[in-house]
Amino acid sequence: MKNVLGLVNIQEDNSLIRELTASRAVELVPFAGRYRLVDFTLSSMVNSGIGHVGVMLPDRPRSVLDHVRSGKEWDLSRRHEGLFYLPSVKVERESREGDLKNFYANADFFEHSDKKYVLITSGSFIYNIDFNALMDFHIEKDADITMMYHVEKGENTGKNAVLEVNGDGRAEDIAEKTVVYDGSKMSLGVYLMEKRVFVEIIRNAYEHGGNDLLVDGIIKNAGKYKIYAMEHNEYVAHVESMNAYYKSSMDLLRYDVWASLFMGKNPIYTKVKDEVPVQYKEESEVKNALIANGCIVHGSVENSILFRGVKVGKGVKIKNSVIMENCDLKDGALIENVICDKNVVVSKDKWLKGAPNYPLIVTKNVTI
Amino acid sequence: MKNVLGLVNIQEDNSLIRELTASRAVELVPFAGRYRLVDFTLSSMVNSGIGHVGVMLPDRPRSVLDHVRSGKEWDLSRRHEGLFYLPSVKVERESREGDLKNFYANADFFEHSDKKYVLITSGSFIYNIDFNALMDFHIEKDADITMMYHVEKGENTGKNAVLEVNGDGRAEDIAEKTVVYDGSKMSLGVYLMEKRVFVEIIRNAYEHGGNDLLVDGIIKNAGKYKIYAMEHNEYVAHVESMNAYYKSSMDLLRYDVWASLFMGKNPIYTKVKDEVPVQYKEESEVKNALIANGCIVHGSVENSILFRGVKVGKGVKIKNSVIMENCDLKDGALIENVICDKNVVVSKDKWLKGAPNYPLIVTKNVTI
Amino acid sequence: MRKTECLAMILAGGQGSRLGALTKKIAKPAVPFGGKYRIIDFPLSNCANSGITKVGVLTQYKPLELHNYLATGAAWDLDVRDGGVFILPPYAREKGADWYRGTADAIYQNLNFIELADPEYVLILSGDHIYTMDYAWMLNAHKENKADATIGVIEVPWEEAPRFGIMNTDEDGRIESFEEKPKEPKSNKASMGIYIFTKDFLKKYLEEDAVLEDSEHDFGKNIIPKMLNDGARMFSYAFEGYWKDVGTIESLWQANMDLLQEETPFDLQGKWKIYSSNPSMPPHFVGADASIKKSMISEGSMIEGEVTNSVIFPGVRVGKGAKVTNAVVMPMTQIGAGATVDYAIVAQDCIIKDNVTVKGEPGAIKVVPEGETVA
Amino acid sequence: MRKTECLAMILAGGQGSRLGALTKKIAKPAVPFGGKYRIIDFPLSNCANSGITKVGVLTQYKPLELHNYLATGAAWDLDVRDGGVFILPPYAREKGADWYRGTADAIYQNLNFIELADPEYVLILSGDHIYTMDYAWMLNAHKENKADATIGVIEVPWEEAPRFGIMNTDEDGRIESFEEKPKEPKSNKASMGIYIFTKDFLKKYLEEDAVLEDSEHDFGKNIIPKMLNDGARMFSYAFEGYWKDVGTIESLWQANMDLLQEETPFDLQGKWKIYSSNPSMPPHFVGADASIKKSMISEGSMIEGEVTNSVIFPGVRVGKGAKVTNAVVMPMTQIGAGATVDYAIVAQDCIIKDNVTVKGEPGAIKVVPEGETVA
Repeated sequence: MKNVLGLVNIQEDNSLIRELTASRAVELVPFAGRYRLVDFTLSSMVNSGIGHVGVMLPDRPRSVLDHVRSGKEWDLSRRHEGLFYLPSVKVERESREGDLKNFYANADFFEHSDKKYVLITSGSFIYNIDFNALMDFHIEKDADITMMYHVEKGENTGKNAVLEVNGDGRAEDIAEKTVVYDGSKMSLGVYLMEKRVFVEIIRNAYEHGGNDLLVDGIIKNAGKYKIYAMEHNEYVAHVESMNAYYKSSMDLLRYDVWASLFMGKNPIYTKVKDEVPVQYKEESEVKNALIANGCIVHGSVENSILFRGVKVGKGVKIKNSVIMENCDLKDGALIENVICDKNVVVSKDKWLKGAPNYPLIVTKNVTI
Repeated sequence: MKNVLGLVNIQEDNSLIRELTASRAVELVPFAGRYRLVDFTLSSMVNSGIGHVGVMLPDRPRSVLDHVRSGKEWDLSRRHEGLFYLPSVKVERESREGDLKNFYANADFFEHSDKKYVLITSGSFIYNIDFNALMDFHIEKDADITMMYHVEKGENTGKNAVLEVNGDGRAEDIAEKTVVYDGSKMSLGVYLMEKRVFVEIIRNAYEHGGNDLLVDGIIKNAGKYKIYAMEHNEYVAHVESMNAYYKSSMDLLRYDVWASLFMGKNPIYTKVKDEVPVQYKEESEVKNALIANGCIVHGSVENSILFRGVKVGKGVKIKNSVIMENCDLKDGALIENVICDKNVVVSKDKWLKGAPNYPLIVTKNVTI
Repeated sequence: MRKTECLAMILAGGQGSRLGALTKKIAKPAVPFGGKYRIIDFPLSNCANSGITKVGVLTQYKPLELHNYLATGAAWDLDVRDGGVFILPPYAREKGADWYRGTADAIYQNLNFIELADPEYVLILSGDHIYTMDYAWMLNAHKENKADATIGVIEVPWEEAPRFGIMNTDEDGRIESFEEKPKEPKSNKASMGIYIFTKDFLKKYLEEDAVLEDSEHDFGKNIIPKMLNDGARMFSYAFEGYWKDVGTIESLWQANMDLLQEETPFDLQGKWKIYSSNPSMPPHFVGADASIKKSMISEGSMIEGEVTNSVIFPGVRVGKGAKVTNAVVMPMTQIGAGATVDYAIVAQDCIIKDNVTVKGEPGAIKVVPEGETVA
Repeated sequence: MRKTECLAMILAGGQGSRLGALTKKIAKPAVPFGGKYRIIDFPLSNCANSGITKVGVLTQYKPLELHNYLATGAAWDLDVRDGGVFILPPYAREKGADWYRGTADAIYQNLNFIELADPEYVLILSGDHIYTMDYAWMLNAHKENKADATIGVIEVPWEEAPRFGIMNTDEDGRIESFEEKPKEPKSNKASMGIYIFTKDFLKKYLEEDAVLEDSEHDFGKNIIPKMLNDGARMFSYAFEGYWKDVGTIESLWQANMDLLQEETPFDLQGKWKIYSSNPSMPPHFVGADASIKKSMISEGSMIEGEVTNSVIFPGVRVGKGAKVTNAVVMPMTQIGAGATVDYAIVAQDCIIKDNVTVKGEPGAIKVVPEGETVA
């Protein structure tokens, strides 16, 4: 994959999980006890051998810059190639929304790259993919554009592209839907194509008034280009709503999901914090949980995910909850069906309870 | 200097050398054959032992991100500390100009830093300073704020702060002037203070309607804080106008200036390009010049600076000029009193001539 | 070029024979400790946190595996210009290769490395100790005392003093005499095996000692007594806090158990972080029937059985119904369903089959060596 | 963990005695070349540009200086996860230390390093050659041919063929026989000392050869003939382009001079960059009375005299009225006012005093060794 330029699309479209995205792009939402959503696609690219990766900077870039920094943790702090940022460019008298204007503003940069291919991915999908298979498929099919999809089980709400794919793998229809039904082929937001095709598409689409790579660049051009799509049949999640976030988190408490995402040959990298192993104390009780390093557990934890550095006081009971970094749950607190963002303090003996499947969300830095 | 947080101020105030700053912040203007202005203060910080350095991102951050990248060349691509970017923050309904709003928006970040001191410098000064001496001076004087100055020789135009300093080193007056006269003490845009003082100043100044760190934070507080200033008596330049840029460039053709800036114990770091040594051909003639690696010289060069990768064709004559990266001067071209920005092509036998001390400026990517 | 003020040299020991089965495949400094660390993470992190960025690691055995672990030194943030971690095995020279004949000889054989770095001071550390310490303070004391040598000391219980090298000092901390394992100690200040020497002073003594035929070329036995004899300015530097030799199976096990106390021996959560090469593993998985009490468990593990009073490293699997007590289980080891592990250290990549029992007892810790399958 | 497909091992040679005075203080691969490079920059850059990120460098002498130069491998962008540059001196093992007895023995002694990296293929390179080559193409050919071994060959003038190891091949490039320095060569395809072996195949032959008492443990003399004898699938891979052995003073000088031709021997300005550890120096300074013709001059130099047909490294000073012709002047050397240097190689950190003459002649290049002062 030496001849591929990777591009991670950061859209900052935070409409559906607003509570977690007040201070960060959706792609930077914490997930799975120690990661951010964007870690999954970045790690997949790096593990596939892509060594030149551009990360789009949203208008409020701080969450991206703070997490990805020099790219060192993904082995992308290099003298040649490695990580680069695509700044969001303020075009004067520009009122368009969408990702297309950012790609367009950086078109000259892509054009000057010496890579033959570009792989564009979305920063908000959770998967662990080796893109080498995608490249083989792309070349075998002699495709102009190759996408990836996952056959959804159950119903899924949120804005997603859904594909119709024929027996040969050719995409016969691509449409944006707000509900994905059981058995639908959901796009993973992955596009592989020659750089020349990519630049042609973004130039054309933007100069004819387009806003969005998917809608104006791909869907509207479905007749013009040979678009193929390849299935990925391992675990995938797309966090497009608070419900989806909670459901995907709970998915991780199934051993097979945890093992397939994290324990295969390709690790997921993230910012390293050098936390100590979890310290379980005398009275701790833990069942069906994911617990990240740096936690100290005196109380009981069930069906829950604890991020790095969470303190669980004596007599605390946590159930069906997601507790993010550095939360401090004081002695006797009761937490059920709750998502706590970072640095939340729950005082002694306080109760917090959401409804099953409708978790209560506590925003960052709050003391209760 | 382990307990110092470095902050490099990038103001993007391009009013006076507009021709070179159409596509970049003034701090990113190329200088001295292979550097950008910001390299000088960044290298000085690193050489002084400061390992945690914030670089302010202007509204158009691409020139900064492209050059500084991960900070690896300054040894600032670290797992802990190292380089970080201070994004320009778009505050809603904010119409103020100046650097203060950016410092203010990042005040919480400074507050959480575990460093005792901050050293704020400007990215547009040219110098090679060991800031350890400044710290010793600051502690010895028990100052609240310590600045640095240089005693100017000759007259210098452009916006500069000028200090009055008493025998003990105390700054008795600070004022912003548009002309600096012979013998004046010109501020180097360097401020050392405790972080606590810095946060107090930016909070106070911004919340009372201020725009500018120097004017609203320092000058207006001159009565409130003990401000001292230390002299730096080696070479300094401040590029506040096209004239100053040209004059400072020509200064480098004096051996003592070249040697004091570059050949002391502390090098100036910059983005490495792995160019080959300069190739001088059969008929080359070179006198009083600075020539960067990657150049190929067939013709004659006098009193001039060639940046990396410049091609000088047969019979070309270059005099009193600054030729930036990858310019291609075809056979027979005549260039005198000219500043060529990057990637300029001068066709065969063309003549380009400016007036002495009023150089002709050729903008980026132009073919003549 | 910034000058290296203080160069650290870590004596990473011989074959570590007292750790027996644990050092069959890896050098002693690479032995896992504390749920995610290796022993050498402690002196290396202390160096990094103290601002010492150039470190030589002197080892006789298995330098390649250690090299692979230390890599560029990036995990400890030591991959800086003019810094770095250098593995220094006894390699062939013009006159042929010599084994390190003693601690002093190991440094002597690397004088050319020291000369290349050209520091003013040399900090000599041992690779067998678990502790957190800011060497910058000790270096300041060395400079303020205008000392030739400064030796880190810790007060030990009087009854244990006969097991240590004991420093007798005046009230300013200047060392008046030194006794190796005295029967009747005059002081309880034990040498920690941490030395700062002014470089030229050290070099002179090492060169003199190297040609002595009856010397054991050891700092404690030969170099320090000779220096004292010559009236050199030698000071003690008192350290207070947790400091533990992990050179034996029992002490390694005990030091792991110390971490499980209600009050951990040093502030694990504090600013003084212990860095380690990170395995990029997810939070550990706790199954529905698991029970975990008074234990430390690291990333990437999967616990379905009972874990009590134990230290579990990354990637370990504890099967259903397994009972792990008073144990140290090193990376990637699998403990089968229904197995019992008690008072034991199970090294890396082992497989304890279902329903098997591995049982030691206090004072006789059972060891399962790296890569073994116990059926 | 990504697997290392192809591991490179650079034979960085013995004491480099044919380079005499230039290798007194540094290992041969660290000898400066071409105005800013070291010899080893060429194979290392070729590896980096070919996508080979794990490289072992086998050297007998001065490994520390080489270690300092290579540092973390960042200059060649080789400081990647699962990659890196490893210096492999012959260090002490359980059975004591052995010198590398030959090229094959050097690889044999590092089989444990190879096993740790666990590549499918091993690329063996020599540290004495200047050339640019994409090893990825050669590896592809190796795989397509399902070869056991692939050997890089270059066509040399027929009259020079008797000085080389000559490969006789069939029309598919399969090697039928090999003759070391044949008096009457049947082909002009000379071995470049570049081998790709399938790892397990190589290991078997190295282990067999290691125990033979009458073997010189040399690839050209022992290993390759034995493999051919056994009917292994061995192919040649033809290289076209500039390739120069710089193992002698004369050839090192000549290779530097080759760079000054109107058409440089390889595209110095092209995409295939030669990386090098960068000295962070400014553009060179040319004085008012200087004259420079047909020369290469690097950063940080200060030229006030005349330089013609010469290669000048970083930080060199050429005083007023000095005449430097047909010379190679290595880093940080000072040539005094009025001095004359002709047909010479002046090594690093030398001082040629004012008005002194250093003069060799074609075929008898004068060498000034590192650090000398010529008064």
